[in-house]
Amino acid sequence: MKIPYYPGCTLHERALDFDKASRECARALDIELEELEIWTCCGAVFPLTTDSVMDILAGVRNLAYASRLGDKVVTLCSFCYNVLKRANKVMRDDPEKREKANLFLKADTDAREGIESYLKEDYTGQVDVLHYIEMLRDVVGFDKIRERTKADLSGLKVAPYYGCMLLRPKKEMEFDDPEQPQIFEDFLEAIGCDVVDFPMKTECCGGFQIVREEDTAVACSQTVVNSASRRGADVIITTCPLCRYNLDELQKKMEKSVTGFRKIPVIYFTQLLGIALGIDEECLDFSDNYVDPRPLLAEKSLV
Amino acid sequence: MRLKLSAEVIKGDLVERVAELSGQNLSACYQCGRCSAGCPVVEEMDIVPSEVIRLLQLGQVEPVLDSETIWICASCLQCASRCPRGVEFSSICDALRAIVLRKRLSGSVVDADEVTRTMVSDAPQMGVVGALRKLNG
Amino acid sequence: MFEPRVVCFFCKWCTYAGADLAGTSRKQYPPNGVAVRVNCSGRVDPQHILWAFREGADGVLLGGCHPGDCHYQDGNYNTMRRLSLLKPMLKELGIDPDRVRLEWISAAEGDKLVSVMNEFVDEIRELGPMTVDLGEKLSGVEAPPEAKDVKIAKQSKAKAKKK
Amino acid sequence: MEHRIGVFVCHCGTNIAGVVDVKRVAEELASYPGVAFSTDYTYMCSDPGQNLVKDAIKEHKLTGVVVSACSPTLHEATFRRAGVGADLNPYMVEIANIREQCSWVHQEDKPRATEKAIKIIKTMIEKVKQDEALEPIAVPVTKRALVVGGGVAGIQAALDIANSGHEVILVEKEASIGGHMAQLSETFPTLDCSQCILTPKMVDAAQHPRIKLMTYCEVGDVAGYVGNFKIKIKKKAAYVNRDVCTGCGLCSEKCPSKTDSEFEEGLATRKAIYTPFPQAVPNKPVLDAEHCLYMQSGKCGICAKICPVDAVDYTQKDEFVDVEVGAIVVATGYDLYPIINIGEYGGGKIKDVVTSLQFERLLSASGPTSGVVRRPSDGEIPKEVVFLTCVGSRDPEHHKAYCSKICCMYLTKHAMLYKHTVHDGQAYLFYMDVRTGGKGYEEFYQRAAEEDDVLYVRGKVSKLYEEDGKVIVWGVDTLTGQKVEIAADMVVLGLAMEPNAQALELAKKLKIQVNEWGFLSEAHPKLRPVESLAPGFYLAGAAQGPKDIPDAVAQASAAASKVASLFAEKEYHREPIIALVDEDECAGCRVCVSVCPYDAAEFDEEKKVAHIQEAICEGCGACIAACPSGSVTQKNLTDDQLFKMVTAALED
Ligand SMILES: Cc1cc2nc3c(=O)[nH]c(=O)nc-3n(C[C@H](O)[C@H](O)[C@H](O)COP(=O)(O)OP(=O)(O)OC[C@H]3O[C@@H](n4cnc5c(N)ncnc54)[C@H](O)[C@@H]3O)c2cc1C
Ligand SMILES: Cc1cc2nc3c(=O)[nH]c(=O)nc-3n(C[C@H](O)[C@H](O)[C@H](O)COP(=O)(O)OP(=O)(O)OC[C@H]3O[C@@H](n4cnc5c(N)ncnc54)[C@H](O)[C@@H]3O)c2cc1C
Ligand code: SF4
Ligand code: SF4
Ligand code: SF4
Ligand code: SF4
Ligand code: SF4
Ligand code: SF4
Ligand code: SF4
Ligand code: SF4
Repeated sequence: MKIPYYPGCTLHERALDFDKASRECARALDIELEELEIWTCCGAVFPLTTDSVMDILAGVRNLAYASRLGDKVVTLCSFCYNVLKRANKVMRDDPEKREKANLFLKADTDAREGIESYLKEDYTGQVDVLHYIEMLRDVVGFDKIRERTKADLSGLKVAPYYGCMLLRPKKEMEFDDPEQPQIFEDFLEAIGCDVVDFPMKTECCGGFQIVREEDTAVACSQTVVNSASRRGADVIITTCPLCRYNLDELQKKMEKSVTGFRKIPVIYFTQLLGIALGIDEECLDFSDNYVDPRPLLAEKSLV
Repeated sequence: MRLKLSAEVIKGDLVERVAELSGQNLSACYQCGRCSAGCPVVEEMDIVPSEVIRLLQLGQVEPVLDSETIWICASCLQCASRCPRGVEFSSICDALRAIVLRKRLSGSVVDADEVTRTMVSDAPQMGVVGALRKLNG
Repeated sequence: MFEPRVVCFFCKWCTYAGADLAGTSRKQYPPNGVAVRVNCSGRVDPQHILWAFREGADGVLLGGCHPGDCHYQDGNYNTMRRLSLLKPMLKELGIDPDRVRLEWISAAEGDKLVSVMNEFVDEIRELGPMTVDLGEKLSGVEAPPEAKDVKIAKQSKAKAKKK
Repeated sequence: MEHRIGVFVCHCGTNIAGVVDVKRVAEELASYPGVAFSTDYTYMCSDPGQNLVKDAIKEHKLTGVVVSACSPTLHEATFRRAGVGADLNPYMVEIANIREQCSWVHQEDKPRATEKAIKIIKTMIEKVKQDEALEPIAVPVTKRALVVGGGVAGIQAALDIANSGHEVILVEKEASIGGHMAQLSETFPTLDCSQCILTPKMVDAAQHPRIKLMTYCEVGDVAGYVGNFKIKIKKKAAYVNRDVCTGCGLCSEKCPSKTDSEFEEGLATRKAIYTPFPQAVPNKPVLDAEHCLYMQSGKCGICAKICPVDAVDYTQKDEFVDVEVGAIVVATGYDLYPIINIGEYGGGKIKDVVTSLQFERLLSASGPTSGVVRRPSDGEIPKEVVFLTCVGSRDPEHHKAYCSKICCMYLTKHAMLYKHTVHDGQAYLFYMDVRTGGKGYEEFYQRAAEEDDVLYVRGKVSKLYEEDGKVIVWGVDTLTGQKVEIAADMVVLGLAMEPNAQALELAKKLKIQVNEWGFLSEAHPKLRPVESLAPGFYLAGAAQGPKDIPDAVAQASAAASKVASLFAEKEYHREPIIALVDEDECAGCRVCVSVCPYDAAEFDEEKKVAHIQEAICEGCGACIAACPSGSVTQKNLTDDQLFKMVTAALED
């Protein structure tokens, strides 16, 4: 089955491991992620001011591209997901902004030769924006994943980290309960891991504050990592490259400031899925992690 | 100093602007403080979120525009998600930043050059783009 | 100056009491309307309104309790629904639908009653006197099926004859 | 019939006469068709004025009267009485309101005010011409009441009705009466022991010769109307013949199967065959089939073997009993909003985060810890306890918009009682406003802060989580703008009060209104706070809205006095201005049945026509306006009357 796929710039440039692992897993589950022919950066953050039409254009443009391929688009990065989903909702619910955005998109097409056909009709939110984990649950089915799981992950204590953008705002993301989410728990249960419930799983990692105030991001991330660590997690999974970066890379700093700090590998959930499905470790690519998960995985005979 | 209140002070243009830009009903806030209590970066803030809203309710926009708070907010939406009255402080924050950035008032914005020089090779693009858009307009 | 003739159907719990309050507070408004007191605005049906126009009214004002406050739970919602069916029909008959107005006026809203009266009379004055002769027109009109309850006064006349 | 209408135009001093030319009005109307007599007078409502009316009725053989004066809300009753004094049916007397809606509001345009007064009077003359002599509808009343719910409110209502001399059936769904009050430790603001003040009332109710207690029962089908309800009551299978059972308790003692005790809010266990609590009334067990080994798998049967009077009967079935009553008091009480809905406070997963009712059990001398406050996780005595107000209340965005009214008070009580038992402990109470609107309540709150050192922190807690055996509280002190964190040993949630889970279903059966949150709606928020809009139903206790014991009891007594005044007369009288179906014209479409808000319009399957039940119809007119064949009409406000009134209003 083919499903249109929007990688977003981070997965395209930086989080190549995430992109690769996710594609491999999809393939193993009989899904072909069909990357949009043309796509641009979604803008990374959804604008919260009421007068911003320009700021949602990037997201809308990508949705319009996607509408040529099908009625869904799958994405992985929490930020992309948040931006696309919310922009889509604006296009569905706000007639005024919808009209303006479509005018811009049309002007846009004229300017760029060769792709003028992408907007045959107004974009009105036809496409459903899916997160990869939703695809696993609703399109593939966790039962199928359970069947396809080859590796024995029992005893591996995994802490699912949701972060902010996947769940909030609830009314718009309609993703899961922002206080007591369940989807990653169900997923982990399907591939046979021990789920570690930890109280900071929906707290912020510091997000883009890493760029401005590194200390703030370190403090936030440390709260999250510590919390998982105290609950005995072996590994944290995430679905956001920024979370991955903050939680993993910043352990470099935590290590220095906290005596007896226990490092925990932070990996993408599709990397873990890949292990479960028996995909070759090379394809999952753990080279970018600061805290290398491989010793742990080797210890559990998973690589 | 004694804060002199009057209809004029409370309903100033700038307050109206914040309400409009953020799409939030500032009067709905009943000062429960939940936004502040749950904010992950509140420790770094000079005026906590509920106090920001209180100041706006009193028509005091200037001190808020000068605050560190609006630049420290990580836009994690926790405040909005838990507010019992459906007030989104995160949006108010965006509006306040927008007012500063659009006027290019002084504010602790991110130095774009600095960022691109030192960080881009390392931090994920989305973080950099996000920071530039939220904190630099 | 043209003085519109207005019939006011007021529910006895809210609007009629609101009109009484306007009186006890000595608020002034033009004497163009005469109130007919009904238990509930939901008692009023389109034929009463059409009858008023037939008998020479230039405007009809309906007053009821605010939605949710109906003494009989939801009579005012019925009124609202019926009125939305009547308005297109009035148009067909050549009567400006603005000649009928529905207002929620509570027993405490004497002021609102006064302002509505003032406004409505002014509006009708703008519209000018009713010129459509309904007596003739109504005999040929077929009520749309969804507006089954929009029956014309002729039936009641038939009934009156029967008695 | 020849109409002989009398018109009486009141001056009301200068109130009317100062604006309306009353003489001219009286003169002009004298010649209006049907008018036999017309006059004016300074004060119609005075004794001479009323005598004028009476005399004129007799002298001129008037068939109808229009008093043109103030609003009918003021003196309609006065003049109708005057009519009766002259042997005129009261419904043949109408009021033309030429004061509130004419002279007082058109003071600047006297000539047109006079014109309008004439029109108003004409409309009423037209009305009275077609008025019929009516009698109030008399409905016989069965002088027996049903009280649904055996909490303190239901018990009080039952006792008061019974003491006024009437029979009462008190239906309670649980095995014992008592409701939530039975679970409480001590009660604010006086801190008297809840059981001590409740148990005597429970016993009184059980022993009262006029109260029939029906515990472990539910209300089934409901038919009829005020004065004449017919109700099926379901006696749930208790698997114990409770008439025979002596309450010796041997069965419970020996029963091997345990489950969580509802009464102890899950903090202790009970047996499968059990009485909910030691002071239960009646003190006889019921068997919970779901947890009984014998009922589930055929093994055991100990209780039947041990019972000295052979009361245990595993084959018992639900039974139905028919009762007839004249009035129904609904006192079904409340539940706490489920903790599972509050994810940010752990959703019930954190052991040492307890509900307020659980904390009552921990404080109770007869509770699972014998009144020593011990936390559930490890039984330790907690040294730092945090109390949270408004959990689920005042949160229109996620939960309930309303204030639960009593949680400020009971949490204050909790903090205080905790301090009384754990002297070296620290109590924190997070609040947004402390609501103490009751006699002695504010003093109680001040005592907690001042004498018991309860630390009140102004702010709503954002998150609770467990760490190293502590509950971490993320709060804020909005007075200083400080984020605060407390590593608590235990946290108590002041959860919102919500209507009993089955209340909605019951309300539907009874056809009474509830508000958007499921609380029973009163007929008028201020002036009829203990009656439902539907006649014959009365409301008491927390089922109508969050309330504490004094309010619940006061409302119960008020409801009881309403019942007693209904029962004081042999018959119940209703306004006869109701709907009537012309059976010859009715097309049997049932539109009226579907629109009637009171289910007064019913369908006669035999005659295939609609029929309006006089005793229920409120005269709203919805059916009349909706009937497509024009076959429903309203007594003394027929369509024809309305047409004629409209015509009169428009005549020049
Ligand atoms: C933690 C806590 C502490 C409190 N402390 C105090 C205090 O100190 N002082 C004070 O004044 N108040 C206190 N209250 C309030 C007090 O509990 C209530 O005011 C009081 O119990 C209300 O009584 P009620 O009879 O209306 O309702 P309930 O006590 O809820 O009784 C209702 C009864 O009706 C029964 N029932 C429900 N539905 C049906 C049905 N369909 N058919 C048959 N039976 C049914 C129920 O089983 C129950 O027995 C406290 C409340 C809480 C939650
Ligand atoms: C400013 C204000 C605003 C309010 N607004 C609201 C509101 O919006 N909604 C609301 O629900 N409530 C409101 N209330 C409360 C409301 O006024 C009272 O609840 C209500 O009036 C109480 O009625 P009552 O009959 O108990 O007492 P009262 O109204 O005080 O009546 C007592 C009567 O007894 C008479 N009397 C006293 N002593 C004797 C005696 N020895 N012999 C003979 N007669 C005597 C007095 O003359 C008086 O007529 C308000 C109160 C105030 C002060
Ligand atoms: S959470 Fe909402 S209501 Fe509470 S202080 Fe913050 S903005 Fe105001
Ligand atoms: S959006 Fe900003 S203010 Fe709100 S909780 Fe997150 S960081 Fe704090
Ligand atoms: S038969 Fe059931 S109720 Fe009786 S003793 Fe055995 S388990 Fe308990
Ligand atoms: S043993 Fe028999 S008599 Fe005794 S309490 Fe049980 S059922 Fe009743
Ligand atoms: S009574 Fe107090 S704790 Fe309860 S909802 Fe009202 S304000 Fe909150
Ligand atoms: S005394 Fe009156 S104003 Fe003061 S808290 Fe009580 S109710 Fe409010
Ligand atoms: S709506 Fe009219 S025609 Fe239809 S059943 Fe009722 S009375 Fe008969
Ligand atoms: S008048 Fe109203 S209450 Fe009476 S039968 Fe008709 S709809 Fe029902």
